[in-house]
Amino acid sequence: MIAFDILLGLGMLLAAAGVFWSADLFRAIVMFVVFGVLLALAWLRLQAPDLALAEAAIGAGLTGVLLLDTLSVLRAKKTAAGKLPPVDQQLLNTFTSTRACAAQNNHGKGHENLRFLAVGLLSLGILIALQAALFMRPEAAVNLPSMVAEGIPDAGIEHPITAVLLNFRSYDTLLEVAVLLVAVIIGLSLRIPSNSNEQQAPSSALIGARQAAYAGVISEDGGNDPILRNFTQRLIPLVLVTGGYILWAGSTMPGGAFQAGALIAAAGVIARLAGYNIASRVDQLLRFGLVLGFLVFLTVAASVMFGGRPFLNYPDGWAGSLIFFIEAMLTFSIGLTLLSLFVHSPGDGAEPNAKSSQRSVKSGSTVGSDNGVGNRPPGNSGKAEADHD
Amino acid sequence: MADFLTIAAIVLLISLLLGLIRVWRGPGAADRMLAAQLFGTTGVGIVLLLAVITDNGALFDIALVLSLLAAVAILAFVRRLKLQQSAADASSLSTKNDTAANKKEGQ
Amino acid sequence: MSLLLTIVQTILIGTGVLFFLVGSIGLLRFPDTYTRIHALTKADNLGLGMLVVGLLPFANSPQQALKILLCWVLILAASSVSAYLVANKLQNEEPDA
Amino acid sequence: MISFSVDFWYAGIGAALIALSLLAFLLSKRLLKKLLAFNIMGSGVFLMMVGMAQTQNDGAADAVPQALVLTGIVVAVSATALALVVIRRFALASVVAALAAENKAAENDAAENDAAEKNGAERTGSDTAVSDTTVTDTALTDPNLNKNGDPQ
Repeated sequence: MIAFDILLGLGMLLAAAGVFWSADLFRAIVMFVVFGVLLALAWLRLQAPDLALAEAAIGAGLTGVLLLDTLSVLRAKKTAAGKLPPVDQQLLNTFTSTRACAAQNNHGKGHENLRFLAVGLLSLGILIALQAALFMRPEAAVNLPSMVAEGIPDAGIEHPITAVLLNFRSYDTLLEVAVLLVAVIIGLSLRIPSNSNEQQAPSSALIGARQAAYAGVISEDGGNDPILRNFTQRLIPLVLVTGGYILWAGSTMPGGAFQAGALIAAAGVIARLAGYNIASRVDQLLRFGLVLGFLVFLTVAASVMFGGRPFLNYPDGWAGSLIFFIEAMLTFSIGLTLLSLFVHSPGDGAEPNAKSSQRSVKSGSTVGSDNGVGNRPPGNSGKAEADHD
Repeated sequence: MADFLTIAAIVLLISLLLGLIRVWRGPGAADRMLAAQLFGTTGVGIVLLLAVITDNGALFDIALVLSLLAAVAILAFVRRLKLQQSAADASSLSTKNDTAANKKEGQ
Repeated sequence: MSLLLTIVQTILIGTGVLFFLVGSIGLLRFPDTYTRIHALTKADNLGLGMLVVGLLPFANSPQQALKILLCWVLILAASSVSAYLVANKLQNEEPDA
Repeated sequence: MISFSVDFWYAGIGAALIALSLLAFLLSKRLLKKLLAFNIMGSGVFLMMVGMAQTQNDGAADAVPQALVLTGIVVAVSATALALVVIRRFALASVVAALAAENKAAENDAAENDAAEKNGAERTGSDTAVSDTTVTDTALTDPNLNKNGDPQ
């Protein structure tokens, strides 16, 4: 197995180097996805199946899609704005193309070399320091695994990692959910308002790009391609069911709210990519769903104080069911959070006010099977047609 | 048997690292995506082998998740091509639409 | 009996791994994308398929066996769909090819 | 001197990843690349955390760092998604502003073309037909931003 570890470690370094040395951003992103798969394997070798599960769902699946999607939107914009003045061309190139770097490097070659040297020395120093820290590590002050093992009988949950996350260190998890909430609020506030299509685009080239994005997503992919449609129709329920299973399994074996949430988000992303309009008709449901996990967690954490217990200290005998309840709500919220950060990305072109929920995924897929074109939100379709004319 | 399975896992890892070369070389985006697809499949194979070697049933779940999401990247990639193609079409059409857009702006 | 099973398993897993290796080499050596798709699908279908069949007797319970089989079915579907999608896009891009 | 330990090996790989991605993060000029480097740096930190903790416990799986890293992975992915949202918004804003400047320039004399490119922000800001959103967007694409905001 040593050979396996050595190969895997070197492979990870190679993949990371591939990400950094790629002039082509697409190649860098594919390398990054590959790195995610290798990292999941490394977690397995480190006896951390939970992390492997999370990395498989998030690193290899979700992040790769997010990056590819962003790249496609950026490049589509660049194509649409092909006749820009040079200054702005260069700005756009900053995001996508390789030539901009070369152009920027040209003025100040010596300066650039100096920078490279300084940064290289810094990295080398950090590498040496980290490796030295590894070799001269101090003895562990406390034996955490045995402490966890002692606490497990009272934790109300068998799986040590879930017990740590939602019982022993539930403070961290509560704050993490708050961080997610903040992230999604910022993300939502950065999206383009749906009614600003015309005002925002002073030239038709941008409208063209948005229109192209709209057509590419909604009508062509999901509507016209029967194989893609059939495949995703069968895949999405499976992903959702697996998400539920992973959530349920989290109490006794690897799994839990985060991995399950990532899977639910992935189901939404698949639906979205296949061209189903997963817009929910209820805007409030999304808002509610986003805060649901945090609210439930906070309510449970605070309400135990009425019984005279400290914050987040579950009553005896209730811990198991409370933890599962919190986890279920968290799954829903985390899934929605990740999904809405994906769906609401500005410049996505297609229905900027798309809302999503599990229910609407299902309704979207049934509508989508009838005809892919006809499932636009009523408020938005008129506008899109106006753009077409 | 465990030794044999370990060797099998190592060979799979080697074949996976060979795929890395194809990701690097390309030349087309499609070739890179295909190599990434191979990574997903081989990853599932390795996880299955590791599950049997370490006798840990939970690892089957990980293989399941990996195989569920194997096609997601390809879906994103196909959509990517669509976007770029239609954007190219749109920009070639844009001169035609200029008057309409200007009219809209004036309102 | 168990010896026979072990031999059969060894052959199946060995062949499966071989198919993976061949698929990788094919991905490297074949000249264009279409032929590379061909190499890839062999690894997905036969490689993983034989590996899965070889590993099935190790499953501790019917559920586990079902999970292993499901992995294969999912990969099979994903690989065929993605092979189709990629080839389709290529075809659309360059109608002459 | 030291027998091979899985945890120690991967912790070392994590350290190498941190150094490598720091190099890439500081040197690369493109935002997406920086984001990738940042992600890989995070993965290196996670690997070091878990690997080092488990080396101290003689290779026994340690649930506490694993749970904390699980939290870290989820925060990292949401941060990545948020960063992508910001990058997209920035790119869209730059296109909108560039097109606005270009439209304006086309209407004006050829002599003013140069000024339109340089001072696109103020020019479109005074245009009544353009919404408030565009004004703020345009401010982002001041050519100076390209020099100041990008390579850092």
